[in-house]
Amino acid sequence: MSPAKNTKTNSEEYLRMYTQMVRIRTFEDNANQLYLTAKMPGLTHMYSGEEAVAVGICEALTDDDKITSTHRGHGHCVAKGANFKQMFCELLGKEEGYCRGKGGSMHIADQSHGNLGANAIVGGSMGIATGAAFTAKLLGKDDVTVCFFGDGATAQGLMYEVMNMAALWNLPVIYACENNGYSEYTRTEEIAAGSITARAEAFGIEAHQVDGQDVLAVNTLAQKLVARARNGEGPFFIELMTYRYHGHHVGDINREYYRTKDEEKHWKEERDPITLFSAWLTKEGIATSEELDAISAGVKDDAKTAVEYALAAKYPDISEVDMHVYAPTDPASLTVGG
Amino acid sequence: MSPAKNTKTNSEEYLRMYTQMVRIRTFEDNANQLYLTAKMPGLTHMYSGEEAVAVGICEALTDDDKITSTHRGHGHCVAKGANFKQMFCELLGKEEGYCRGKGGSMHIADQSHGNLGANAIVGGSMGIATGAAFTAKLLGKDDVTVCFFGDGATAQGLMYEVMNMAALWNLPVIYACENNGYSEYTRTEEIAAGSITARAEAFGIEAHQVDGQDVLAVNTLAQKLVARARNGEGPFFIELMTYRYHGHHVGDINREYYRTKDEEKHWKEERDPITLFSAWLTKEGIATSEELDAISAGVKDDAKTAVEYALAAKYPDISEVDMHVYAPTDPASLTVGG
Amino acid sequence: MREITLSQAVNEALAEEMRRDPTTFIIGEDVAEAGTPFKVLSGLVEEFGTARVVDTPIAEPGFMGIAVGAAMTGARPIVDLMFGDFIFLIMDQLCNQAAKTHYMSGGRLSVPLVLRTNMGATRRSAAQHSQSLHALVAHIPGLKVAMPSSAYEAKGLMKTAIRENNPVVIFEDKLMYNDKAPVPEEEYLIPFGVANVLREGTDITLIGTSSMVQVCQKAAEILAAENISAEVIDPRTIVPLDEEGLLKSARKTSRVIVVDEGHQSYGVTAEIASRINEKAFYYLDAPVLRMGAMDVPIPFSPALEDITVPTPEGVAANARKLMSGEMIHAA
Amino acid sequence: MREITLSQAVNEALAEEMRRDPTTFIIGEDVAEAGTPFKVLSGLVEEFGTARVVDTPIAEPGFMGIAVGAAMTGARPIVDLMFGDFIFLIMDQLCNQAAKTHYMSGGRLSVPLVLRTNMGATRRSAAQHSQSLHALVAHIPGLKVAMPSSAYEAKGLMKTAIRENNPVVIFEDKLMYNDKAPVPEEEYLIPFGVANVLREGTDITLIGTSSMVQVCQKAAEILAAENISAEVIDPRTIVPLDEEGLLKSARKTSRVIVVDEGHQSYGVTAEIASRINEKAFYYLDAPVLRMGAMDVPIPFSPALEDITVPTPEGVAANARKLMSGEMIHAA
Ligand SMILES: Cc1ncc(C[n+]2csc(CCOP(=O)(O)OP(=O)(O)O)c2C)c(N)n1
Ligand SMILES: Cc1ncc(C[n+]2csc(CCOP(=O)(O)OP(=O)(O)O)c2C)c(N)n1
Ligand SMILES: [Mg+2]
Ligand SMILES: [Mg+2]
Repeated sequence: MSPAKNTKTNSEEYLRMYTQMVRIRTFEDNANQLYLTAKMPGLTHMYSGEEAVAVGICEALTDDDKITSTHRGHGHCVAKGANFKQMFCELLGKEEGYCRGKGGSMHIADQSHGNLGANAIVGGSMGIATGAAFTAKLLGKDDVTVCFFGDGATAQGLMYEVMNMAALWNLPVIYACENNGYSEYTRTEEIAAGSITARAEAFGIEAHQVDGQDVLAVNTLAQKLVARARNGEGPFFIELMTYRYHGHHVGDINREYYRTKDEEKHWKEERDPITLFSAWLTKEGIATSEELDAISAGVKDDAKTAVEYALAAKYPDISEVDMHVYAPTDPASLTVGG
Repeated sequence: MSPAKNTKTNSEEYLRMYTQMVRIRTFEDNANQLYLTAKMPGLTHMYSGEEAVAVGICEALTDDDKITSTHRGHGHCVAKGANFKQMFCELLGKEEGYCRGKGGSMHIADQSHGNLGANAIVGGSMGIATGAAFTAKLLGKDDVTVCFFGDGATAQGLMYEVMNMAALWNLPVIYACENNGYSEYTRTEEIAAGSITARAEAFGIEAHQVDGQDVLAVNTLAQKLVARARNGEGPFFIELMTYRYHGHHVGDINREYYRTKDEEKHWKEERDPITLFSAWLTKEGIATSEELDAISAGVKDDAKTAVEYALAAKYPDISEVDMHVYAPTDPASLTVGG
Repeated sequence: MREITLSQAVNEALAEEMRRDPTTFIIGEDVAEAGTPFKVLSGLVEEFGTARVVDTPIAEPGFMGIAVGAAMTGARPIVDLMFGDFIFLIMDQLCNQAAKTHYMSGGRLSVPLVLRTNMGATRRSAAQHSQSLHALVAHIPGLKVAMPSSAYEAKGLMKTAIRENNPVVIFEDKLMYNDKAPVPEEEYLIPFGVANVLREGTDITLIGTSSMVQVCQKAAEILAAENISAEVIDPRTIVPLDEEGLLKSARKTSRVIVVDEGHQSYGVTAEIASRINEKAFYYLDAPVLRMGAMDVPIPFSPALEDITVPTPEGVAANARKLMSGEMIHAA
Repeated sequence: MREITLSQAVNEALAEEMRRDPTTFIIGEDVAEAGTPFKVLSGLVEEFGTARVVDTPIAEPGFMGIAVGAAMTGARPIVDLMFGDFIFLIMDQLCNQAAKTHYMSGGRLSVPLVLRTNMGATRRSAAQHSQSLHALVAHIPGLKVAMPSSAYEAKGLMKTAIRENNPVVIFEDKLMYNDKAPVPEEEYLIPFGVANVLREGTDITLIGTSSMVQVCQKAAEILAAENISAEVIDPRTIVPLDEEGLLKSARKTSRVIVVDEGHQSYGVTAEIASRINEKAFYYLDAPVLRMGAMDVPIPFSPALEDITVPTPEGVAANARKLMSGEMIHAA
């Protein structure tokens, strides 16, 4: 691992990144537990193993910067600043959730931090992210949008349509492809011909490949590209090589028919982004392992409290069912001169 | 111009190519005239100027090989072997048309020669062409499919979706991009970022750029790629640099706001595929200019007869209006053991 | 009052609203210098520049998606979809994304967006350029759907659409672009969900959408000559639908024909007819009749195309049947 | 008779037809080794190999387009669309291409293709994985639409669909995959356009599609206990629709409720209700009632989701209203 900046002066940032990664892992462990104990409705897709991607990138963003997320979206949501209580409430369909329980895991959004939402249509948010960048350019704002998506989503034609326009119009958008080696139960090689980065380059978009388990490498690259995109040099494309520890979704338990236990073991033991980063932090003397443990313990407590809160929280009233189908329009604005 | 084969032994092929190019030009001149004299219903898109593309490629195909065509489809239809009478009948909405008058210019198809049809959705036939190639592979047939489309169609995401699958599955399909510099009233540079051939290459597809006004260059390349595709080495991509003489459609008369008269003049006078080829044919001694003139005259007569025939032909009976919504299914096949 | 074409009316509405709100922009194919193939947008790029009148590549799903994202982040896109038939290409962005975002986010995100597109057959444009697909979007909660029936309507409905905080789809009839109607110089807006009674009558109600309003008007004239008094109503927006307005007329006349240019089966006439049947049943002297386009892809041949859509004569003939009680024997 | 699940029934139908016709193949995401997330296709790749059970990238428009082209050139594709909600992505290939090719070519080309997909809410899958979108495709001429209501139906309709020379869309209810029903070992096919009377009755007709057939059956049981005799009918295919079969029952009972899981407005219930109103008007004692899903995007929260779809109790309550003449006052 090579640091982005002077290790001494940036220790706060590093510890924040560490904390955020631990928060994601802890959130997921709790979500998985809720599923296994049948307390969570529906299904969900775990982000564990990919923490360095979301954190490395989102730590390079401000609250005004936007992201779009995916079906595997908890990591992005946490990394972009969401709190556990509202997140767990959403996962459980409770009124205090980020979307008042109407969205659930696959549609969780957090507008206050610029998270435009998870999306249950693979590739479905590529236009949205590009459009957010379009707004910035149109209105002369300097925010940057990051579009997260998986290797599987690169098969969707929409990506090429919007990359073409982003390139033609120099939009401040960064396409972040989380290549975790699989889409559902299929290896990436079987569904992606040629080279993913070359596809972006063919549209004249500068593309990078980076180790998605190395939070510093991800963050260093992200810092640079975000600054350049803010400066009108976008769009950019990043392929982040990573791995998901769990099945495609929480119910995908017997998965040896598509990937070996050895492979999973290798990634967990040799390539875990949190373990790698904690080793670096202690080696560099930024924190002791006791200090890191204390961070983890604090996060665990937070999560426990949030889960308990969410389990006890109330469901939306049934009168909410037909609320929010349409947004209100101020009647005054619909009048002459209004 | 450089010949594909020994000029002497192939003179028949050359003259056939020449004739086919003249047939397309003549067909278009007549179609335009029908429009201008208000004898043709609706609109139509002229292929004049691009003849070497359709002919150079289709002359490398057999009747079993398939093509898919575009809104600018008369050229492909003639080049793939269609006759004038059925074509003009179709353009005029007559019962004897290739589609019984139901399709018209934008949907003309000629199944007997493997033309799966023009398409009024830009890019809409890319899946169809790839699917035709899929059938060949599935059923162990050795036919090849050529997918014609314009530079504008490269903006459609569908293209990238099917190129990916064609590459993964080695399908015998050739994507033929007719880059005539414009999509409707917009220059290609304004709507295509990066490089068109690089986009195909990024999917691992071998891509070529060729002068679309040089029928021999097109045909030589097509012969090679068709043979290789037949041999399981596909897919391939060709970008053919060409030009349309008329407006986007027959009604697009005042077009100086998007392209200059000088530019049109340059292409017509210096780069006309028929003029270039006739010069080569006479220079090589394959035909005298009188012989070529005789060919043109014959084609003109054909066209005149066909137009007259079509004008006099009858419309489909109104009882046809709800015929062909559904194809019949043999009732016997819908029974047990059927 | 001055008369302008539907095309000019739309152009004026866009120009006025773009002047009013700097976050609005137009996006689509050949919308700038070319002003679209129908020339509806001529002059707008000159006034608002290419940053706000944005030519795109031929990538409908892509620019629709961009519009959704722009709408979610503070802009007000007006998407130009060259032919209504291309709506099939953007259904995911329109129906899975734009329509649902406000609801899925519990009201925290919204998508103020207008999709301008067209409909209408008999232009010899064949099956992929002649469809009237408004029933499809009307079925999707979260979308509003407007169907202007004249230049006046087109301007007023467009202005409301642009100010709406929701995704609105406007279907203009492409055969009406050159039709003129009186349009005031002064600003006006037409509210959504308020049907317009174009002609009062007592014997039968003719409900028409878009250009079928003119068809109904002509049918009413034919019928008037036969002493049948037809009321003609234009719902203006099919979502929201002015159910009360339609019911009121149905209860008054007790006979109704619904005319729409979409395919008849599983189309707009079914919804309107069944709401009236359900809620005005005991007032009806005869079943509500429906007239949509034939359930066939639109044929190219003029000989066939013309018989696929409702005509004034056809509406009048059905009205006579309803008046004469002929349906009793049919049913 | 042996009982098997709907999932097994579909699997058997596919296996039998793939044995019968070597030009058939399955194409879609994770259809091979994974046998789809719903495991409906388990075992097929082992028998037919990866050349005929084809895993695709996540590119619905792309593989749908490939299927159309394959169908036009002598193969019989069975397209697997993982969730019915994704139909929005393939509408162009399905509705502009597959549905129209036979007609546009004057009968010279045809597209024998099956699109297998699903529908149904209350699985806590939220707005983009819970829709029942069959009304949209039913509106497009050239497509046939089947809606199996049990394992028996699923097998018989699937076999017919595969032998059809037209594009057929089959919507399976994803909540019914594990529901068992008696299914004969012997081969059988269920013809399209022939409604199935599941229960005879004299007081009221309950027309249900897909899983709403069970809802109607349960409602009929509730009503039977109250001495209301309900007839339950399953149209099986909504295109073609067995209009005569439905009218016959409506004329007999003179009261009808139509129940469907698509959104109510501009949905399937509207078409069926208005055909009955139109053609059995003088036999009806009360307006045809419609019950669809609420006109809202499907919410995730279990507290909300469950109330969006029709239930047996709701159907029974409406039936009581119709029987008691309560509608007279409402209308
Ligand atoms: C349009 C669409 N097609 C298919 C699916 C079903 N699906 C959900 S996740 C997924 C795999 C996505 O793979 P990838 O993009 O690599 O993301 P990952 O799950 O690996 O993070 C699929 C096929 C979907 N939700 N949307
Ligand atoms: C999906 C779709 N979008 C837009 C159009 C309108 N349109 C017809 S032809 C055309 C331009 C096509 O350009 P190109 O592919 O370069 O073909 P060319 O006309 O130059 O031969 C457009 C935009 C269409 N028919 N289909
Ligand atoms: Mg992946
Ligand atoms: Mg072009």
